[in-house]
Amino acid sequence: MSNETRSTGGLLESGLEGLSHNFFTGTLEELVKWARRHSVMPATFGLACCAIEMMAAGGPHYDLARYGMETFRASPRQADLMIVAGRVSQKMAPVLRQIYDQMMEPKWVISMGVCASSGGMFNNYAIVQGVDQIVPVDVYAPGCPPSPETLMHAILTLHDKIKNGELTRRKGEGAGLVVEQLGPNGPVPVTLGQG
Amino acid sequence: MTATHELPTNVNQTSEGAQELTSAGVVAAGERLRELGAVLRLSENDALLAEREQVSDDETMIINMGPQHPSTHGVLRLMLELQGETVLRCKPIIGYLHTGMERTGEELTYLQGPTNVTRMDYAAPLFTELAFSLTVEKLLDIEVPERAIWIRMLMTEMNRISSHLLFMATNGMDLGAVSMMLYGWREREEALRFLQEVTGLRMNHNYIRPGGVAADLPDGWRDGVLRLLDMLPPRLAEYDTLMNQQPIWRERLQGVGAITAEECLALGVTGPMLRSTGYDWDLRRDMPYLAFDQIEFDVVVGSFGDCFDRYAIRLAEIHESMKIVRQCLENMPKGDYRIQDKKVTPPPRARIDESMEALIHHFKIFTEGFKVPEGEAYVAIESPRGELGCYIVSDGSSKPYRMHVRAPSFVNLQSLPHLMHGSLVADAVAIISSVDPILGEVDR
Amino acid sequence: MLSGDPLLSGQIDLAVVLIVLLKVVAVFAFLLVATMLMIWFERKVVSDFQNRVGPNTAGPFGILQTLADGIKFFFKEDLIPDRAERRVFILAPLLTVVPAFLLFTIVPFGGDFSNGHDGSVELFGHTTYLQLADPAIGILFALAMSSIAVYGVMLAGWSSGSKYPLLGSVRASAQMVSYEAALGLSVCAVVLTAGTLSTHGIVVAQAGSGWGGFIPHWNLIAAGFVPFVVFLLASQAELNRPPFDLVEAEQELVGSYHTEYSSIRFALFFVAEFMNSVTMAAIIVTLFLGGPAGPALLGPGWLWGIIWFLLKMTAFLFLFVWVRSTLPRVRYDQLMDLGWKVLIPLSLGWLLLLATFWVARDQHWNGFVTVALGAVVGLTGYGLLKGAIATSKARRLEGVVD
Amino acid sequence: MTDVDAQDGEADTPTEIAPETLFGTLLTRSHGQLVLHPTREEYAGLLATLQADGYHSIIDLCGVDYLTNFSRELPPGITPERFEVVVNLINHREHSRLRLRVQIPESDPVLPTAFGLYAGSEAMERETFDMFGIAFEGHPDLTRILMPEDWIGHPLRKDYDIGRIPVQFKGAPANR
Repeated sequence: MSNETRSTGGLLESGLEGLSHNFFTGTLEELVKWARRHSVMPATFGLACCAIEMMAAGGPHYDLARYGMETFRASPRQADLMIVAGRVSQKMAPVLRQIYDQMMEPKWVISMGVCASSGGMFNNYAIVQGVDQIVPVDVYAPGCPPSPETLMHAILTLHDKIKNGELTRRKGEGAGLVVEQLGPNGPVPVTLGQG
Repeated sequence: MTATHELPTNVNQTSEGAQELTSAGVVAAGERLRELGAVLRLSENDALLAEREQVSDDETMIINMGPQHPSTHGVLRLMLELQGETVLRCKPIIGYLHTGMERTGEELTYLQGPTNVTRMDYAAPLFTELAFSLTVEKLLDIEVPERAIWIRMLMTEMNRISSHLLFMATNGMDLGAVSMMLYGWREREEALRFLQEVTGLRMNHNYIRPGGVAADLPDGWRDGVLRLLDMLPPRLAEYDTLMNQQPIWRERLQGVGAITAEECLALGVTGPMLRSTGYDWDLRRDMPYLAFDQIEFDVVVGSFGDCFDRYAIRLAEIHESMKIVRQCLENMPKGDYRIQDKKVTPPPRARIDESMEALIHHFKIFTEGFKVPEGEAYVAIESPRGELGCYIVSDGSSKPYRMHVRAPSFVNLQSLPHLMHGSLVADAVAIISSVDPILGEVDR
Repeated sequence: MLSGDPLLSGQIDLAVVLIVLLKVVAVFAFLLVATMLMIWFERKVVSDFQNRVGPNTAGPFGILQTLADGIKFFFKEDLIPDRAERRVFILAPLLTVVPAFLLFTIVPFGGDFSNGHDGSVELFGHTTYLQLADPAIGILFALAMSSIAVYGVMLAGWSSGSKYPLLGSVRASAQMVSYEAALGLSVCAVVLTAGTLSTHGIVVAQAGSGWGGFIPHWNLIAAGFVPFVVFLLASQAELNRPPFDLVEAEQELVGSYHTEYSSIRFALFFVAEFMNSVTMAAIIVTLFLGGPAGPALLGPGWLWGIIWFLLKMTAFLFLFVWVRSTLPRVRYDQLMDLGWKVLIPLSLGWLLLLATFWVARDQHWNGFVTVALGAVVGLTGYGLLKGAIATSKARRLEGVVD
Repeated sequence: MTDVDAQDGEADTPTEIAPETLFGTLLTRSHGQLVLHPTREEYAGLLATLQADGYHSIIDLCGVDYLTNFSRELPPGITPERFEVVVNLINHREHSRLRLRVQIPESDPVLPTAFGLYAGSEAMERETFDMFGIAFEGHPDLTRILMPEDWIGHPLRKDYDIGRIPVQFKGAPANR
């Protein structure tokens, strides 16, 4: 473990820094990352065309189960990964955010398809121009819709991210995105990932 | 939706406001009658019955299903009023996938149009492209070449097969037969392979365009079709063994969510749902488009209008589509795959290298698009879900003045309150599944 | 031979304590590993049924998949919803997982039962059975524990303060209570045949071969096929396994009773569910297939006991997975109908029939008359039941029309 | 169709060719499709007549906003208004379709509902209300259907901005 070179955020900084050099904690960190990598349970969050391809990726030809991902959790409380598969409408956006908030840390988001990533070809009143305005996105999968192979590549990229990232990445720092949410007294800026 | 979402205290957070299903005691008698009768007129006798059925609020519970729920096929949201496990009332709430496609369609040229509409019914994208193209061709008053017609038929029927296979998969999943889901995906993948060979894309093909199709069938396409035609019958027989011959499956579907032909007509319900009631109506045969009048096939009808009939009809329609595909294979004429009308069709690639005019022409068609004479037209086709219509108003420019798609799922969804009245929660899932709504098409 | 279990011998020395501790640790470890492997096995076999590969990246053949899931859940954020009834919410998963462990204590998982042996083994100079405890009420204890597990599910749903879990817990209580009866009645048939409540006694009663020497003396045959089938079906319902997994029915109730549970608390439910599958398979084997009884071939007899036990158990676990991957879920009312109108009358009738035959044999009644009378009574009962169901159905329909 | 060509309306203007009518309503043909042009007052009555005549099913109901196209072709006697409601009906027995185009003035965008006769028009009318702000008198539940409940404006109106956001390339390196 070469933990000296990187800053360990959150948990390890709160009085446990010295331990990060320790063989035991270093190995434990590796173990936890290994476990998280191999047990990413996605939330069933299908929206549009991409959802079909997402489900197809779970089918016999592609089989997400190989990564231990066939366990799509219907309850966001038990899910680790939200695959935003499809276009997010203005009406759906608050619901999406709510489901993201209901997920437990650590959680990741894959923005699947161009509509989720940037609004795609639907640059109009109805579609949120990029889901990263609502939730912090870890991996963007391009395509309209991305083929299952693309989704699998995105998932492998996410695995890499989990492997090389911080153990307690989001504590306090968040994605640093500021969005305006409509409160009862007009727009309220909210920094995502805090609190 | 799970967790915190369904409690009335949180209603305002989702900004649903008046779309909320209010408890039975508050609802005015008239509205209650409408809901109970699923927007059908009730007889005096029925009205009295409904009056007597009034239950106190203490016994019922309003529960929210969706928009994020494993079996609402995407983002359909249902408010259910339950008494125990029995559904008393149901209100579908849609719009969670509203994409503004009809508005976007007004901003795109006629040539770009199919790219837009293909994303509506993402299980059967070629059908929306076909409806759009046929409408534009009607406005232009042009006839596409024979070969284009037959290619369109071949491709849409292949798409119908893949769409129905998708239904088999999701229907199985909703009833807890997880293996069926995986088998459905397996076969669908084979159908998609052919579509990909021809169009280059697995979904959202943008293949059928005004004036013909985007490209000719590739070499060896016959092998692709034959492979699928050989592969499917034994697999469908497997479905038959796995599902139809199994008591639990029949028990779960037979007699559930029954609807009559009169109710279907009143609600505007079309497609397999209408046919499941025994009403013999299929646009391919009764108001033929393309070359369906030259083709032999049977219109499959049910007799009880229940979930099982809707399932069985779709299974049988796969066989019928295979019949049609086989005939397309035999009768495929030679010739152009798109109309050789300078106004509508870009010049072939080879000519662009040789001629400056061709290059300019090509450029003009793809930037400005072609102009369509003023007028309006409505063309309907039979999609896997019912009558899929496209209504276009042209003001003489190169973009539609108004483009409206009559989506079968949108209309079919209206039958949900009626189908669900008095059923159980588990039936509710089976009923949603058997209506086979594609939310992209519902919300557009 | 009461001293079979060291604890009952009266003289407790260090060796006795050590033996008991050893057995506790062994059973605990076995159960954990078996559950872990069961989850992996299920995912792999279901994948095979569905033409997929299944988990294969975590460890060789994905065998560490469950471990990864467990560790991940352990290190995940935990949450108790605001609306939840805090104490009950925390208690509920424990209430499910502890009985799941306790259930296995009465299962004899090894020992030499061949050639008239009674399955005892010598350890440190003491005679003991390869089973953690052998209380005289053995099988009653199992029924009691599986009933307690219902409370875990019920309370979990109720305490979550949300509607889907509530629906799930209502389903759970109704379903489990009704199938408990069928389960108990079919166990009664076994107890009647074996003449004892002790699980060890039940295994001993089934040991050896009867009927000409090559057909085993299993309760599957001795108590008749009917209790076995009833028990198998009822145990599936009791376990919430497909096609009777209405309690969690993901497509209908999202996650049902564990919808609001996250991290390790959810993992406990998950583990308990599969542990119960393993245990239930073990109990079926004990009750109907002679447990560890089987011919000893080469080597020590007690080892063969374990091998036979594992083989029989795996066969049942495979059956469970097979059923899961083939059948769709039944509906709530169909499940209740099956429980109350088919399984309970059937097992009750069979129990009475069986009892009659035992009495008849002891009293040397005329066999033909007994059979004829039994058939008449059985058919009458069947007819009455049919009539009652038809009448109630007619009444219900009338009520609707009224 | 039995009486497509029947001249129900009396020839009021002998100098001109009498406009073709059907069920007492002006009839035109668009690319071979039959289009009726009832006024708002005629609309409800015409629907009843049509339903009695075998047009049992409503296929489609949608709105059109002709804000920038008042010069469109309409039969004489029909004044073009800003909105049109287009209704498609089908007669299964005779395998025929009919289209109704009703002119709706901008000042008073109201039309009687078809719900009483065609229950299937419920969602379609709600959609038209949502997208164009055309109210349907007597509709049981005239609320927004596709847009969020608190949305302002009717998106398919021509004077409603499409809401396009200029594409930004956030964070793209620009060190040239």
